[in-house]
Amino acid sequence: MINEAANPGEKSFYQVSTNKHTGILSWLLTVDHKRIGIMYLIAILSFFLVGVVIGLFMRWELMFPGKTIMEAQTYNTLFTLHGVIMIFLFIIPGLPAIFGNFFLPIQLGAKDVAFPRLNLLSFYIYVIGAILVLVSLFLPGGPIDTGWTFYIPYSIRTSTNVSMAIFAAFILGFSSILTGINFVTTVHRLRAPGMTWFRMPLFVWSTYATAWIQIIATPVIGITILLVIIERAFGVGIFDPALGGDPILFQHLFWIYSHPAVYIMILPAMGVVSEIIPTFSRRTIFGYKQIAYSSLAIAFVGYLVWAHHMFTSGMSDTSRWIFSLLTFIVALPSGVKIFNWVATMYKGSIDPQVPFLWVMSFIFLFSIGGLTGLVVGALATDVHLHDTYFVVAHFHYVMFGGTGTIFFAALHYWFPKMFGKMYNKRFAVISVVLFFIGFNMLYFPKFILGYMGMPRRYYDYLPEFASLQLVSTIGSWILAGAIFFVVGYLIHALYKGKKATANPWGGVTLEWHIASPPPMENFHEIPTITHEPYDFSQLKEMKYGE
Amino acid sequence: MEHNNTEKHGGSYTTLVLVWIGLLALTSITVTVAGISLGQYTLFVALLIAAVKSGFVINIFMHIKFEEPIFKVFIAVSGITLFVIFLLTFFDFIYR
Amino acid sequence: MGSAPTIHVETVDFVMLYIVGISVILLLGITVTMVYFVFKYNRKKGHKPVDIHGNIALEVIWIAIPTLLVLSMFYFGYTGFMEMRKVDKSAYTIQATARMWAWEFGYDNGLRSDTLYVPIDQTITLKLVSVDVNHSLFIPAFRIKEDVVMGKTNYLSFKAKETGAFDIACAEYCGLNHSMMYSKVIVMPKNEFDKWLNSQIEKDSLSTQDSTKTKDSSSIKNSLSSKDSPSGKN
Amino acid sequence: MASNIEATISIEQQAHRDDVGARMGMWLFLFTEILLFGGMFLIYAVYRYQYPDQFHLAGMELNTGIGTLNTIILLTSSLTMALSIAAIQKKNKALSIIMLSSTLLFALLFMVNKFFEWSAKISHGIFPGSKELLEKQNGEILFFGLYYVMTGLHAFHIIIGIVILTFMLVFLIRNKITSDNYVKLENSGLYWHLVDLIWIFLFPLFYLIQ
Ligand code: HEA
Ligand code: HEA
Ligand code: CUA
Ligand SMILES: [Cu+2]
Repeated sequence: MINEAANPGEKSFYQVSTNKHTGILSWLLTVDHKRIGIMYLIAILSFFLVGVVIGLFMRWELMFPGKTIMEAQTYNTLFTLHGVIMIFLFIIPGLPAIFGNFFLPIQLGAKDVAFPRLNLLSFYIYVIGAILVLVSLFLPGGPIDTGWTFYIPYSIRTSTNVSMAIFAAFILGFSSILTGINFVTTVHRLRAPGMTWFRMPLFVWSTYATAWIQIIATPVIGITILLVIIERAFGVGIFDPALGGDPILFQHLFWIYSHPAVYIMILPAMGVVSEIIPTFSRRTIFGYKQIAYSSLAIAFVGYLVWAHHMFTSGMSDTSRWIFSLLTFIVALPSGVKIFNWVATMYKGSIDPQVPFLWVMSFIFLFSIGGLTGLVVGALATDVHLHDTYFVVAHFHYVMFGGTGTIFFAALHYWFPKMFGKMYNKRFAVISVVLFFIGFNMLYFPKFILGYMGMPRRYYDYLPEFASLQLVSTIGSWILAGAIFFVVGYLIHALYKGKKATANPWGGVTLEWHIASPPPMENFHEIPTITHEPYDFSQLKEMKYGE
Repeated sequence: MEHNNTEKHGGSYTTLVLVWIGLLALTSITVTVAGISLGQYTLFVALLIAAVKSGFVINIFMHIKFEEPIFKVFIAVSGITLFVIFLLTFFDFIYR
Repeated sequence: MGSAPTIHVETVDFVMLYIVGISVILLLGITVTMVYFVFKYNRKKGHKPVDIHGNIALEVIWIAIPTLLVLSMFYFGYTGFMEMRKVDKSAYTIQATARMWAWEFGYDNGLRSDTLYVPIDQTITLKLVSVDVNHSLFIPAFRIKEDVVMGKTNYLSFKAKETGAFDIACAEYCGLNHSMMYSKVIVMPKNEFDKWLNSQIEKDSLSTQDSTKTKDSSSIKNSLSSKDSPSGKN
Repeated sequence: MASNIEATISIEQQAHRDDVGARMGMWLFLFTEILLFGGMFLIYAVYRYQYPDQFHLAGMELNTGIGTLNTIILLTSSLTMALSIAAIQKKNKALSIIMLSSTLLFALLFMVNKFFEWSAKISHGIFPGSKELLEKQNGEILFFGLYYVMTGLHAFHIIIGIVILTFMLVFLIRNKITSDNYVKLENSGLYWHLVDLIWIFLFPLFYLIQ
């Protein structure tokens, strides 16, 4: 098949501008999906940095009972911002916007996404939304203090800058929608000849499923946010109980988006896992179709369970048990994936390189997160655990231990391809281990705290929780150290790293057939696909290794 | 990848005008029916007529009838999603 | 948390143990298998990889067995929950009013208190109302919780089996002093409760007397009175 | 810096044209609109279920005549829109321009009507936060809240539609839209029909509760 031997003198996309500009403008006005991906990477990483620093301050405050470094109001705004930044600015756009943009067209054998200019627009909308979040911090009234769920009626009573901050979330929604539209159309229209649906890499499948959630679910939060803003500005009665509105209806609408959104977060990550495991096991994925279909299944059944966030809200007992039942059913496709991944390692030829180590820690951490999801999915237990630290632990395990871990796995897997440089592998292994230890120290105690009855969003807590909170805070430092380390050696590798070859790991999906970093047009001519995505017999004809 | 970009699809002038007449007729029906009291069924009838009207608009004015089948799948998917959302929300309000 | 002040404690802890138990087994199974494969099929050992595209029987099994497992989890969660929600006709009703950031409990003889006094071995139904934003009445020791929503009356019922004082926390974020919206539920023998109920009619709340009775962890509760400053000492 | 940049390729020039893809993108966008309004219809449904009588009462205060008139106007504008596309397909540019202009005209007419309808309501003291409205029962407050928000958002879409269609008219006149490249016009048409579609549901739900 293609195997275009990367010709040495070829210009990479870094060296070729897509427009008449050079220098910084050739980036800011680019319509090239790879450059846009890199710009997203920079922007999203910066906001992630803000989010984690806030997280560290929160942990610092919670280190001891009573006031440690800040007032209650400050703490309340910090956890709100932490949630808003992590959810809307980091984890929802994270994988699709960075790695989806960069690799989805390449893996399909296309030269770009379907609507390149829309893609750039979506980037700028993201930036505008992010700036609005930051601006809202400094306006009179003070930063938003509602929690990232901005439940009614608190969010219409508080005098802080709610409208501005949630308007930012509204804007960010547009960015998400446009990316989704782009990806769905790309997958339908721009597959290379021979790239049938079942020859698509699984990362494409999961990004495709994600894109559908982005399109269908995001508008619901859009309208909800808009209504809250209108309600605050004009006193229109929509949700306000003082005017007859129903605060629980607000919660329904909020979670109709926000539950599917958790699958926006995890699905692309699952796609990356399905790429990394075959590559380092050097054998085809086990149960390709089952994994592909389960991505679609997760995307669609994700709409059936939102009210499991509302088991104690006072909705009808009937819908409580219906939603609990559905929640359990919906957990099954995720389980299927885990089993398939482990089975893929069976009789492989496993080379546990850095990306693979990240994936192993993902499987462990995400399983903990997912399985504790079952604990809170059961009615009797959720009544006790709802809105306690148990839930906080659950979602950090799935979001950070799941998607966050895979964010780093993807970065390490595709770093040589994206930047043409290789990082220091010994450092990388150390950082995985540190990450793993710090992570569990930071979040595992929260399960116990939650079970003991420590509610979330608490600025202060009873003395009996003190020792576990302290452990947790210390864990946050180890974790922070690990991440710092990663960022440090990656930046070092950008400047001083060894040159990477076209295919350092021996992967066979299309991106490994082209040079590192890829040329401007990805492919000189559109390839014709003749193999299944993880057919390692191709390796014989390919050059690989470092 | 060959797409016939200039393929003609869509109805003739007469079809379009006929559909329009149909839509106006349905509008007058729904207004008249609203005048008569049908009790519980008023809402149902009104929505039924609205659904028929939108069927016309989607199929003829919006050319879905002539579009590739995948478009119909898309519409079905988003329609079903919306329906499911309504249904599940009402499990709360009906059984309160 | 050894003791079981209400029957829900046993139910909830059982469901918890059941789900966590299965989870731990699955988690260990997955992790051990994964790590074992990494050693067994390590590239250094020079195995030739075998492409296995799938195995229908296996794939069916690992859908079917988890399905059964989760259905059983659902079932226990469901029955445990329904037991909490049974409304008992003979229940003694107390109105719990939440406001930013305090609780008030109203008894049917007009008595109001910021601490919840209840008789032992008597089903209590709390009628939950809020005068401002959402709150949530959470008694960790009883394993129960229900949101308090403005414009809607929710309920929560329980039957205490042990005397003593237990924390009431607010579990739904409600603003500045959300973390200090603590109170106590005090379970007392029936006759004592009756005495309390009747003797307290003239004076309304007398929380000073209560705080001597409560066990530890009262530091936060006391600091409730001074609005902004949390427990300064620790 | 610039020395190593020799080739500048314009992706846009290179990219092949894909009208089906463009329409697919448009349809995906329309789904987001449907879900957006779907959210509001859900709120409407819930409150109507909770306050059936008060919704009734409040609905009586709306003017069925204006509502019907606006329905007719919008349906007709949809027809002219579809005709405009059919005309350009049949290489009849003049007719296409005429039809598109009439669509714009109807759109403006709709807005004028809306303006009178709203000002009548406002002069009766019924608007969000007004004293008269707050004195009414909860269900009525909610009804009028939804009425303003939903028809307001719909009107906002009409305004956007007017802007888009104006651009299309200019494109059409300047031959940027031609009989073998009219997907822009088609997509604007899709948007316009969607606005009509939403009105088809708004109309019975607000103006026909009697
Ligand atoms: C990436 C994000 C993500 C993901 C993937 C999930 C996945 C799941 N979540 Fe989670 N969840 C959140 C993010 C996420 N969640 C967030 C952010 C919140 C809190 C929001 C807030 O209030 O602020 C939350 C809260 C939350 C609640 C509400 C708790 C409460 O507030 O009271 C519930 C309740 O049911 C729940 C359940 C689940 C379930 C059942 C899954 C399932 O999809 C998990 C499926 C995975 C597995 C089951 C593990 C792997 C499988 C195996 C090891 C095989 C064996 C499996 C079986 C036996 C089934 N989640
Ligand atoms: C992906 C999502 C995500 C991530 C990654 C994190 C990361 C962290 N979270 Fe997260 N958290 C949320 C999502 C997330 N959180 C959400 C949604 C909530 C709910 C909010 C609400 O209630 O409304 C929440 C709530 C929440 C609470 C509960 C607050 C409360 O209820 O009172 C706590 C408490 O400890 C906490 C702690 C932390 C810490 C210490 C980190 C730390 O980030 C982890 C340690 C630090 C690092 C990993 C990085 C250090 C690295 C650097 C300094 C350099 C990096 C530089 C570059 C990348 C360029 N978070
Ligand atoms: Cu009251 Cu939190
Ligand atoms: Cu959820």
